[in-house]
Amino acid sequence: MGLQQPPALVRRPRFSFQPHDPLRYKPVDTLELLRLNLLSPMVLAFVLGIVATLVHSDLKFPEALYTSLSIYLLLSIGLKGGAELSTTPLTALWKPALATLALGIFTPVASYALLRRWGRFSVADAAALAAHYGSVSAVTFIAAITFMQALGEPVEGFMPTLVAMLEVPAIVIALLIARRGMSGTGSLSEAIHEIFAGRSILLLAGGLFIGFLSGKKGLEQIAPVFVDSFRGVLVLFLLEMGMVAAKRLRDLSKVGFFLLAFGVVMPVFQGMLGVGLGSLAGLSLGGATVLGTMAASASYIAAPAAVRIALPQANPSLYLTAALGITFPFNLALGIPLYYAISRWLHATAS
Amino acid sequence: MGLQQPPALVRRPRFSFQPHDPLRYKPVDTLELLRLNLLSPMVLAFVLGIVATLVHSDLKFPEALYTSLSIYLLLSIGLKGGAELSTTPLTALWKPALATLALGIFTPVASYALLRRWGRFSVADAAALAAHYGSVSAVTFIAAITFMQALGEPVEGFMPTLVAMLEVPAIVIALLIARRGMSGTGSLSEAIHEIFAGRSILLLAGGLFIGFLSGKKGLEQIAPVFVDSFRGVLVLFLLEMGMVAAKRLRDLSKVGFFLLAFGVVMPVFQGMLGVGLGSLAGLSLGGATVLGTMAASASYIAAPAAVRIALPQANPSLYLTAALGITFPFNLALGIPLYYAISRWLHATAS
Amino acid sequence: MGLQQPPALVRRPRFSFQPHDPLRYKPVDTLELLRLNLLSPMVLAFVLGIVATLVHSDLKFPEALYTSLSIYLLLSIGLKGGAELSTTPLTALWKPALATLALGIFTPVASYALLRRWGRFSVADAAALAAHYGSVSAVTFIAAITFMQALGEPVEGFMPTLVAMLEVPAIVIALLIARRGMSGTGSLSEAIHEIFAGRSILLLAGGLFIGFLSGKKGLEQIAPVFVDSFRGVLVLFLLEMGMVAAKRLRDLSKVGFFLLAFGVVMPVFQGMLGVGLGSLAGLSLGGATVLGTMAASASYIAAPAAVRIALPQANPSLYLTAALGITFPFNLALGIPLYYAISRWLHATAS
Amino acid sequence: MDGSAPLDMHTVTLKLLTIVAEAVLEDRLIRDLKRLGAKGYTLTEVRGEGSRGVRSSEWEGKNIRLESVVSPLVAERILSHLAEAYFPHYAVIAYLENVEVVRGEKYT
Amino acid sequence: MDGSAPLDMHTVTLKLLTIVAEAVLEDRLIRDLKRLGAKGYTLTEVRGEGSRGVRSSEWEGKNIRLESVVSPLVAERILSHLAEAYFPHYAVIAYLENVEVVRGEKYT
Amino acid sequence: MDGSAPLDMHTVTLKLLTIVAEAVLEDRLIRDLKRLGAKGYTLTEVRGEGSRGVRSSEWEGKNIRLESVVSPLVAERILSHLAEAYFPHYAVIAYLENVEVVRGEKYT
Ligand SMILES: Nc1ncnc2c1ncn2[C@@H]1O[C@H](COP(=O)(O)O)[C@@H](O)[C@H]1O
Ligand SMILES: Nc1ncnc2c1ncn2[C@@H]1O[C@H](COP(=O)(O)O)[C@@H](O)[C@H]1O
Ligand SMILES: Nc1ncnc2c1ncn2[C@@H]1O[C@H](COP(=O)(O)O)[C@@H](O)[C@H]1O
Ligand code: NA
Ligand code: NA
Ligand code: NA
Repeated sequence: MGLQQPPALVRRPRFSFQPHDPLRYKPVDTLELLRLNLLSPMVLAFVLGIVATLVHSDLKFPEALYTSLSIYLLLSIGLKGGAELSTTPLTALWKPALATLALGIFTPVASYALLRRWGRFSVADAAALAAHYGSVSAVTFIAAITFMQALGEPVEGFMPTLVAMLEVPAIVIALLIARRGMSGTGSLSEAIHEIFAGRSILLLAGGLFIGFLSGKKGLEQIAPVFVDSFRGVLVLFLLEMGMVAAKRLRDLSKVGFFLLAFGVVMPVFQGMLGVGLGSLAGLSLGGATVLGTMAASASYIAAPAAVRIALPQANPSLYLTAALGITFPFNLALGIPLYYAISRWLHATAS
Repeated sequence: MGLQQPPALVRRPRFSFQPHDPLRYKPVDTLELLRLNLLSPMVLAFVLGIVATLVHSDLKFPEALYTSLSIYLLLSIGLKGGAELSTTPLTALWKPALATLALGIFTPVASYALLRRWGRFSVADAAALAAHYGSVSAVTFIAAITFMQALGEPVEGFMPTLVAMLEVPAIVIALLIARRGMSGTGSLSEAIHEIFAGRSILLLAGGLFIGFLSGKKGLEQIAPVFVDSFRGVLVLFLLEMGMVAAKRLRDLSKVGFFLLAFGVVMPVFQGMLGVGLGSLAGLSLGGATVLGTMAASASYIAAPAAVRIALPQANPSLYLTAALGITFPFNLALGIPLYYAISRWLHATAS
Repeated sequence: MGLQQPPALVRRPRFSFQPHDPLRYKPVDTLELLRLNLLSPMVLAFVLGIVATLVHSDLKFPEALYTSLSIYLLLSIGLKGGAELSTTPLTALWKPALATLALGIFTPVASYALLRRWGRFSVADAAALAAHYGSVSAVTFIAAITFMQALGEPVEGFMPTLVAMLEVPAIVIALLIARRGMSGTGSLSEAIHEIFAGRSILLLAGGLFIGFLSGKKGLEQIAPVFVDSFRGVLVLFLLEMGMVAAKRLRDLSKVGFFLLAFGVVMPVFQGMLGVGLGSLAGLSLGGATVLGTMAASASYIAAPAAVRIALPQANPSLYLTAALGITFPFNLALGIPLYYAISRWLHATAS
Repeated sequence: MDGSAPLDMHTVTLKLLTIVAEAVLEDRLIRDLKRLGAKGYTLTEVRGEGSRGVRSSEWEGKNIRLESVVSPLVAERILSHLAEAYFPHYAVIAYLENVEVVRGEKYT
Repeated sequence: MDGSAPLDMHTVTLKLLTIVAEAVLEDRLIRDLKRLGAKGYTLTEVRGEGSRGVRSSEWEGKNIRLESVVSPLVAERILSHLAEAYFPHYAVIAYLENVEVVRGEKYT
Repeated sequence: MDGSAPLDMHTVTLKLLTIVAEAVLEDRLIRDLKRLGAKGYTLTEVRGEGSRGVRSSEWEGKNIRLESVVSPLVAERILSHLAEAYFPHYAVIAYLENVEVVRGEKYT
């Protein structure tokens, strides 16, 4: 770290999703994968957050800190993706983009049907849940990227573009379904503006744009903050997320068994679909894993804000508890390694 | 810092304004300079901030984040300057210091005369504007330093000292002019205390002091935070500045054409003056550029606070819109490369 | 950044309390030690904070920043200690743990007796002060660790464990003493919950746990944030602490001469005791210094919260001014080098 | 002097309308207030608990408190609108007090 | 129209109880409020100064302001409890106002 | 029981003075309040909008709300001072309410 630093070949490059991580090694079996994930500082920090809430600790993240960390994480992901994009042929993008759009259209419809038919939810509640599960959770995406990095598994640089593309359509579709099925809903146009101008899309897309225009040289200048510090900041953020998720767990009894099962089964189904479509679209092992995770994740930033405005009849306890209290921890702890295992299996049989 | 990084000679030393930046190369023409500046992550982040406001995004920096970033930036600049000063002969300082004082006395008087005579502003408004344009914007200064670093252009280590010296006199002079020309103004002594004990001077001077006393070895201990992370933090800060500046742009119609022109022409005039005086005082190419930028910049932290207290009759819309909405973006995007081009021309003809 | 990093002698390892600091050298005499401490950026930042308050500067840390920094510092200390613990034989721990418990029991009793007998304080005030001086200040501990690092003096990795162990007993004992000596006190159980679930213990213990489970490889992933940035963040934190301490100094006249003397003499006595017991328990020179500093320090996070709830009759001016305004600055500036000198003397005579 | 005695200084008696609502409604409520005749407002970020449970974080949804000094007529107009547009589905409470305002004409 | 005239809209007159207290009491005060019959509350983080000096930072101890719309009976019950349990040793101020509440039945 | 009925508990009726002003005035307003007889105050950081436009960020200038429980006499004294020293050039609004205060003697 000093001035006289010796030959630097081994240094992790700062701006790449294709990490040549010195820690990298490919674990062979799924149990080992799981252990690796569960004992990572990120997942452990999430567990600590849960514990903090369970023991009623007075530990509380200032809201300004939470907001600052999320601004940082979104911008950082965008910047790195953009810098990567600046050296990627854009022709590689269209197939995965189509796969993403397909996911964004199909999954909310499937969720809605399931929740109405078998779950007997009201139109408003079913549509609200469909919006959340069709959209994507940026933090889960980030966790997947980070896990791939820890495994030394290359991931396409344009993935953040896909996140921006997956975030919107499902919410719009779910809201449209709700309109058809009921009257007296809130303002759809306001809700759509809320999503497009929402900070998650703005920061992701803005970061992509800055990273793309200023290129790898530009990113290099700001790498100590936006690249090197990424995982450490993620640890802090997941500590907070643990506290939030644990608070949600208190409402678990209110949401009923069906939603509990839905919160675990639906991600697995959507995750498999995502891995499959991603692989078909030519994504690498790591890329397909990440797309699967994206499909499996439930939004809890963009969707709740839009749904609260456009569908005030829906009960926030239901969608927040399912997305934050059930699906997020599930994906973080078990889902991601599972989608990776599936992707590995797919890619092994394919080649 | 990168993968292909050669023997470590090229590593940017962490505590120096004389960067041996691996990215360094001297662009030959002014257009190239402009492109380099406009596509830097810092300027692009500023643009993203403007866009965020224009699309009415819900992205909002917590006030605590804004304050924290500005504390960091000011302290960091002070620390680096101080560590540099600890190995600089102080005799090099007096001529540039005189040049700075001359700027601090002449520019507010010139602005005031211009605004009264040709702009037909009231005494209070003219004096308020003169205070802002005579003083200095720390962030513009920081942007200039960063641009010089990106070009590999050495800058004297004592520049932050000059910032502290330029900040105060213009405000005091402008307030004194206003006193002479009107009655019923606020408390001058309170306003002066406001400036001296204001956080920008305190952090800059305090940082200089700490950096000077603890020296380069001291700075080395805290370099990962205060040196390596500097540009990344600046990107975050400029994102916020873009949002603030764009909000100001909404008042543009209210300020009138004269002030709009003043906000662009006056910086250029003061910038040329600063570059010229700086070069006469023996500053290097980079140093003269930075002094020019300082002269060209309009304060928007120290001056507004002092003016609001001592000159409540002045209309804040005028001075805030001019300083933040017009002059700051102009300097950031076009001014700094322009002053650099002027300085290069001056130094080329001189040698 | 990597494990297999080639000739690494010059690199400061990121996750160790046994620093091979490139800056390291062992000063020979105590004056030199003092100079080294007083001119470190950390102590100078503390001084700057005092100055900021004395000149009534408008510099103010947002509360969210203060809270964020303290979360970071506590978690970071825990993480590094935990990673270190993961390669330490736990048998080395029991003797120092016993010494720590002995300190946690003896020092509050001694303080209480002294304050009642000679200081003529009320039961409530004496017990409140005893709780503070018997417990430990995490920031003082961190300053001691950092000073040892700057000297290149190895420190045992399990020290944060001892901090968690020292924090609690003294507060409980002091509150029990108060119960015996008076009626109408607040809820003891609430106070005890307040300590155990308090964020300082939670973050320290949680960090230890994460660091231990994820090991040095885990820490390596988040080292840029939690290891490299540590001292820089500490500088920011101590700047804020200086402002807080200086505000306390305004109450100095109210606390009386006895408490003033107590705030300086008691730490020295407890510090010697801590160094002595630590050395007896087999701690290294650096470890004994740090344990001495811990014993010498007065809590100002955990203790005030617990005491305010369980002993509302006690006057907060007294204990806050003594702990924050007198003892903290004393330890930071003079105490730590003094305990180090004592420890060196002890270890020199022992060997 | 009785505590509730009128003041010598010239003040006008107006209504202080206080609305505590979930933060997601901020823009809409402000727009409505202005449209219905309020000349200004003061906004505070708050937390709270009521029939819809605790509201204190980003996800539970924080609350805002909007206060506006208005004429009785405007107060009534706003309250009717709130009752219709927000009470059914959103977490909202609203109440009025009488306040004596200096320069009261500014606010009617 | 007189500023203090009653409204056409159906409102109920209730008490708005405001408590400003040191932040360390937050959990306890909320527990007490609920136990004594309050149906909700709104909490603001504030600073202040009074007989116990300035209270504005982490260590001086910040203050909170708790506001609750309650029936007069509940108001009285809470005030008595405060006077007994907190006034002697803690920094607290409490006062009542009359407020006209829409949907007032919800809060009694 | 009528909502506005007096309480059994011993309370004193005093004035609650509320001032919302631009934050730059904080120190000066507090100094003035104390000088004119206020025994304490509670301060909240707020945002707002009025005749001088939106005030919500560092540069637009945030607002503060100062609340002080005072005797009618002191209230009047403070209002007169505000009207003279601040109303002409600064963004300020001020109003009074009647409040029933426990331990009211402390604040007069
Ligand atoms: N009785 C009350 N007194 C004061 N504030 C209340 C009361 N009830 C509700 N609130 C506030 O209004 C918000 C929404 O209330 P609710 O719709 O009942 O959940 C709560 O989060 C509180 O901030
Ligand atoms: N006269 C007052 N008006 C408004 N708030 C007050 C007043 N006196 C005290 N307070 C608030 O109540 C808190 C505790 O008051 P005290 O116990 O008198 O120190 C103070 O910190 C203020 O926030
Ligand atoms: N009618 C109103 N009701 C409540 N607060 C107001 C009102 N008018 C102004 N304010 C507050 O007082 C501040 C200054 O008002 P002004 O001087 O009219 O811009 C505003 O920023 C608001 O916070
Ligand atoms: Na999804
Ligand atoms: Na200038
Ligand atoms: Na101690």
